[in-house]
Amino acid sequence: MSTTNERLLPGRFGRFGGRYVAESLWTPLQEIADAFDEAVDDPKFVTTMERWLDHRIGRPTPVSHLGALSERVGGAQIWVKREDLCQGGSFSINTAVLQVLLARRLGRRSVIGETGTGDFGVALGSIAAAMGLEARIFMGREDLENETLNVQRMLELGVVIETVDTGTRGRKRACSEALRFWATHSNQAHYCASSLAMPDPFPRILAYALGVIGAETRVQLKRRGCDPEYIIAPIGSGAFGVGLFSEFAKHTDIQLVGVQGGGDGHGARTSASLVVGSPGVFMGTHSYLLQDDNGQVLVPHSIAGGLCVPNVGPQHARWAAEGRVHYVAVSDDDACLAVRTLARTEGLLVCLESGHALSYAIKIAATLGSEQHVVVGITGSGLRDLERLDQFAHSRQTP
Amino acid sequence: MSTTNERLLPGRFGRFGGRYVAESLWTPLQEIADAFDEAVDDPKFVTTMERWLDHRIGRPTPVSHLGALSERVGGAQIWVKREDLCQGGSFSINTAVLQVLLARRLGRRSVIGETGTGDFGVALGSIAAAMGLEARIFMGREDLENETLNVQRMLELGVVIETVDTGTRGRKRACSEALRFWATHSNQAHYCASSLAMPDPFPRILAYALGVIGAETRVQLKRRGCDPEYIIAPIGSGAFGVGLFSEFAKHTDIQLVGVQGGGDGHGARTSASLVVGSPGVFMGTHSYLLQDDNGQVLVPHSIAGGLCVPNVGPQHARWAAEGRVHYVAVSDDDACLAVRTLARTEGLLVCLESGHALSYAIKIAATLGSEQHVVVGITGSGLRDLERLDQFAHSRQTP
Amino acid sequence: MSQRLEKLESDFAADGRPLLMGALVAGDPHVEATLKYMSILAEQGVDIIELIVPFSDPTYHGPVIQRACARAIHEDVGWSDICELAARFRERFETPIVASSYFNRFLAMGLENCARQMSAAGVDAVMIADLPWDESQGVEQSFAAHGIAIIRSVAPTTSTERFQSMAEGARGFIVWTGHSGGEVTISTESFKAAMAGFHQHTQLPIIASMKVSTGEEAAEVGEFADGVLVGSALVWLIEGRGADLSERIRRFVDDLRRHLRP
Amino acid sequence: MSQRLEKLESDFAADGRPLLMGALVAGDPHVEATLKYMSILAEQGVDIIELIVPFSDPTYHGPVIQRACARAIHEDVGWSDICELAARFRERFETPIVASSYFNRFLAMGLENCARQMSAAGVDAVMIADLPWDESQGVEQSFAAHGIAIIRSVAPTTSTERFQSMAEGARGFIVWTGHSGGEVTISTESFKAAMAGFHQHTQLPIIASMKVSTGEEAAEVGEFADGVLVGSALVWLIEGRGADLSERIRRFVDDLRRHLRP
Ligand SMILES: Cc1ncc(COP(=O)(O)O)c(C=O)c1O
Ligand SMILES: Cc1ncc(COP(=O)(O)O)c(C=O)c1O
Repeated sequence: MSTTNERLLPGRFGRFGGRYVAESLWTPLQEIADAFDEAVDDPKFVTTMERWLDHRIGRPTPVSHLGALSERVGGAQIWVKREDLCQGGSFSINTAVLQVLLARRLGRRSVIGETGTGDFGVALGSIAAAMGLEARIFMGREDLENETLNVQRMLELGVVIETVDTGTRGRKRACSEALRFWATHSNQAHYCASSLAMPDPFPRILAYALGVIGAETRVQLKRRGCDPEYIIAPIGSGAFGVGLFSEFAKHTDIQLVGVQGGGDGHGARTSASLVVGSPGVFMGTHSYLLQDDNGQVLVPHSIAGGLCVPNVGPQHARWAAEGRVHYVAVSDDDACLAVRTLARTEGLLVCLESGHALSYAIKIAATLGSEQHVVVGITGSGLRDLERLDQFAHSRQTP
Repeated sequence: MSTTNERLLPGRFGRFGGRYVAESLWTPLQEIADAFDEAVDDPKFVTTMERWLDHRIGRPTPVSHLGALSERVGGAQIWVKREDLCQGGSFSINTAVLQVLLARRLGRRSVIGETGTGDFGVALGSIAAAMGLEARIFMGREDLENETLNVQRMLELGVVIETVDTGTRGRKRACSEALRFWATHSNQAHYCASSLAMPDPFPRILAYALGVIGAETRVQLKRRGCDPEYIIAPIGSGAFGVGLFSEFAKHTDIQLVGVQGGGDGHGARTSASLVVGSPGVFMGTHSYLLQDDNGQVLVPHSIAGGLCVPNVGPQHARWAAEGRVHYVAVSDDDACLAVRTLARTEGLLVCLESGHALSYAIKIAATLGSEQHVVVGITGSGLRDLERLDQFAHSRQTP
Repeated sequence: MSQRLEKLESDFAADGRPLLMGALVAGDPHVEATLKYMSILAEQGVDIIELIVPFSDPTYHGPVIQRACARAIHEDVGWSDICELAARFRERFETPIVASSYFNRFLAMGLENCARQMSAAGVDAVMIADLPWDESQGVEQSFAAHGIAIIRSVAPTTSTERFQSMAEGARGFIVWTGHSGGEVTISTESFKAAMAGFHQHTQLPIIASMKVSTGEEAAEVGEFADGVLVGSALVWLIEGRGADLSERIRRFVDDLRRHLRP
Repeated sequence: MSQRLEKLESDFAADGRPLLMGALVAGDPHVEATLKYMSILAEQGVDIIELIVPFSDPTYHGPVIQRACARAIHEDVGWSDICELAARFRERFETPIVASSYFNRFLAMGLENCARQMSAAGVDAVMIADLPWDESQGVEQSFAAHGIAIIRSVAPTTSTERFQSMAEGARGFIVWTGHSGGEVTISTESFKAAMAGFHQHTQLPIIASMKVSTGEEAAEVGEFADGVLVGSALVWLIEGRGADLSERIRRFVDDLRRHLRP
């Protein structure tokens, strides 16, 4: 990549990011970028957004100290930031609020999005309904069949679901289809991103929308006298991770850890783009990517739908390159075990995505002292993972 | 009932309430009553409870203004108090926190409870797990088969489920069985009530645990400049209703409305004990009851499992007798329609229990002006009702 | 208090002979049958007959009596049937009758009305499964006015202090409930100890409900208690039916009675 | 810029004859076949051949080309195959070749490396579906150093102002993409107006990709645009196969060509 681009173009994070899209999308994206820049400079817009967050979706979410788990692990104190308590049970509604408000500001009648786990589909569907916009959600057929609960919810919310045929889980194809649709409908419809691994301005927009997670966490931890050693987040496309990490990035005494889907744990069937991938351009952004030597994108694997993406948002690529955040992979089995351990020890049922981060946190906590603190970001509730967990249970033993 | 009793005995609400139990339960109940009285006088206990509420289950829950629905209805402003945002998706976890803390205070190793919809089972299971106690939940076979989602959650939380054979939905038999079990295990196990229609001290305990809902609501409405005309709650056993209403009971300019399950809408198959029932003693308390002329208790009917109870807590009996609260019945169909209308208009998926209150609120709001305010208590999320709603959808049209 | 109950009290005070109390569910399988079984009990020397008035939700009874109640409810047994049953029994027998049920059934009839009609029908006492003595003062007055006693219950969870206050106003006899429909959880040792403690505070016989189902068990319980209440075992015989049922009930009660003789 | 592309530019400047551009997916169904189809296109007077280098996720292409890419990927077509294909084509034909793909495929080879090898193989230009001109300056330099042009695209969403800046440094020709893989949503009126606007800012031919699949459609588009790009329709013929495929391609292209003659 040339050094000129890095300095002159928008949406850069070090040498990563950018807006690698077909010409047809450039102008619509620029419109969103301009609307976003204006909106966040408009105190009325920001106040409206905050009202939706506080009065509708339930912000602030708490930070919980997991006393029983910490004791069981016998090391550091483990804390969790609870995005599972947002309306709809996942952090993604935070991004839906900002983006649907932008759609309204732009005078659009509908919003378009893509969903893998269905969480973002539910989130976008509910906010769109509340603001009187139609929601059209693209979802892969396999995901559609796997996520019956969220699909039922979307239908009940009046979402128009567009089924995308694809042989695997994950949102790669659904995302392409949503973009293709948008390219020809950009003057009536507003594209809302759920993935951070998207062209500018989406990485900026999602980081802004989710920054509240880290901001709240920092204040809450401080008030509770918790001075964290580690802050750990699950990383699919990394939107949640950016939301949690940004606030702490400048505090270099805190070790930030991003946990990706390690799939079968042997490195071949994985989603860990920052661990086994390499830089490339995909889905409109220059970032880390699972690819072969020919630049073909590989199919990601993870039991957690939200982690099942081949690439990652550009902010993480920069943090990885700078060494600011440590990225690791955790296997499907370890993630399931962690979710189950948490359920039995703390009565909390979290999603498998969060189980990845938790599994790593448990391992790290065991090596630390009881005066030290490890904070884990919980992205969502585990309701939609009950079947998967049950299947896991039948093949392994209980903690 | 003699006037002596009314004045001397504990747990009276006017002429209602009491502790009508077998001798074997009197002393265990007195132990709980004493422990409760001591506990709520102990600032350390209360602080611990508040910490669990705030830092674990997500209190305070927001009050949301439903702008789009209000506009659609074309009358008063409609507001909702959002207990669906509590951990586990229902208000009942508030009662689980207090009761499991009491169990711990009493040195018990396990908690026993009964659940109809599964919500309380999930709530009790999660708090018990977090506090290191075993949870044993009694549930009717029919409910067990109807509430697959919550049953899966309980199993994942390590709850011991005791299946109770009964021909109908609702918690009447499960409650008997739980009490029978407790009667012979009261020194190891602590009984936790989910129903308000129980012997003293449970009506007091639940009212205390849930009073936070009304207290928050009053402050939140005041801050938002909302001076409510109506406050409306769904009433099964009425625990939630007591939690919401108590704070407002002395403000006689506010009309309080309790909405019961009207079943098929023709008065025969119903759960509306305060509308078509009469005073009697059942499940340890003197209150309103669905019964025949011989004093046999009738089987309640409602599409909403949480409303499917034949009797109601004694506080409501008093309010009904005094005329302080207006009790009405809403049919299954109207409740479903209200849930669906809310989903499509506001993107909120609430439980069918809340749909009952909402249906009435919509009717009332339409008769009021846009400067007036109607507040509805939402008891829980609609996730577990998706199937039922879908069946309803197939037999009726969409709003 | 009825003369029949007074006699029971004074006979016991005089000879301390262990008492046999038998329970039947009224209307299981139908009212005529119940009358016949009551007669057999009386003929075999049962000292007290408990007539369980079926309630829709017999929370504190075990599965056998729950099923019997369900069968009897199906027969739609009302208060008039019960009173008629008692009255017809009284035509031939003096054995005290205790009508037992859940509070709501008495309330539904009206306490005053209930007491009057029962008294007229020859019922001597009532037991109300879900009316602990603390809640019963007012109710007792209503019944006492018509000469009907309310039998008090004690349980493994009852402390001696509590027993003391409770025993003060007790009439006729006291029932010890060792199970409340669940399993008997109390050990012989603590049962013995509890009985000894209670006996310091009352002259009335304490009849133990301990899921007795054989003569041997009756003898065992009779060693510490002043009498034995046999309920589920009798009702279970009736549930089983068969051609020679009357004869089997007769033999069963006879066996119990003989094991109880001191 | 290659001499072949220079000649195309100057010929167009001289006579304004509408151009015909045909697209094929390299390796669909295999490399030999692609070479044969390229030859047919060249023989039938196609002015520019677009060689689509298969990518795993052809986001901006329609279903027909997506399927063709999937087939070709299955054949594991690498850069060396593409270069060999171009080189062998060059043994017989002078028709300009545009290698088209998604940016990641070029990056994977290394831009410098890629430009050198393509140039050696006789490729004249590249089109990169997901590299808008704003992001392409650096890349253009790398390719220009080896005489390879980067073809710029315009779309219905491109404003005249934006077109003006974009057209400034454009080389060879410009491609108008009316659909981006979806349906063509622009009306004839606005297409005409856009073309007229754009023509004020460039001398280069603007070749329109408008899902043309018949001679009539080609003629229609050719009225306002300076050329027609036929992609899906050609690839679809190949997907259908059949014994006389070469002949059918020949007839189809001939028909397009004849409709386009002024
Ligand atoms: C519950 C949950 N957790 C985690 C993720 C991954 O989030 P991100 O892509 O922001 O890293 C998702 C994405 O859908 C999700 O739904
Ligand atoms: C979601 C929900 N709403 C309402 C109710 C009824 O609550 P209450 O019995 O407190 O009136 C229940 C009871 O289980 C419930 O689960």
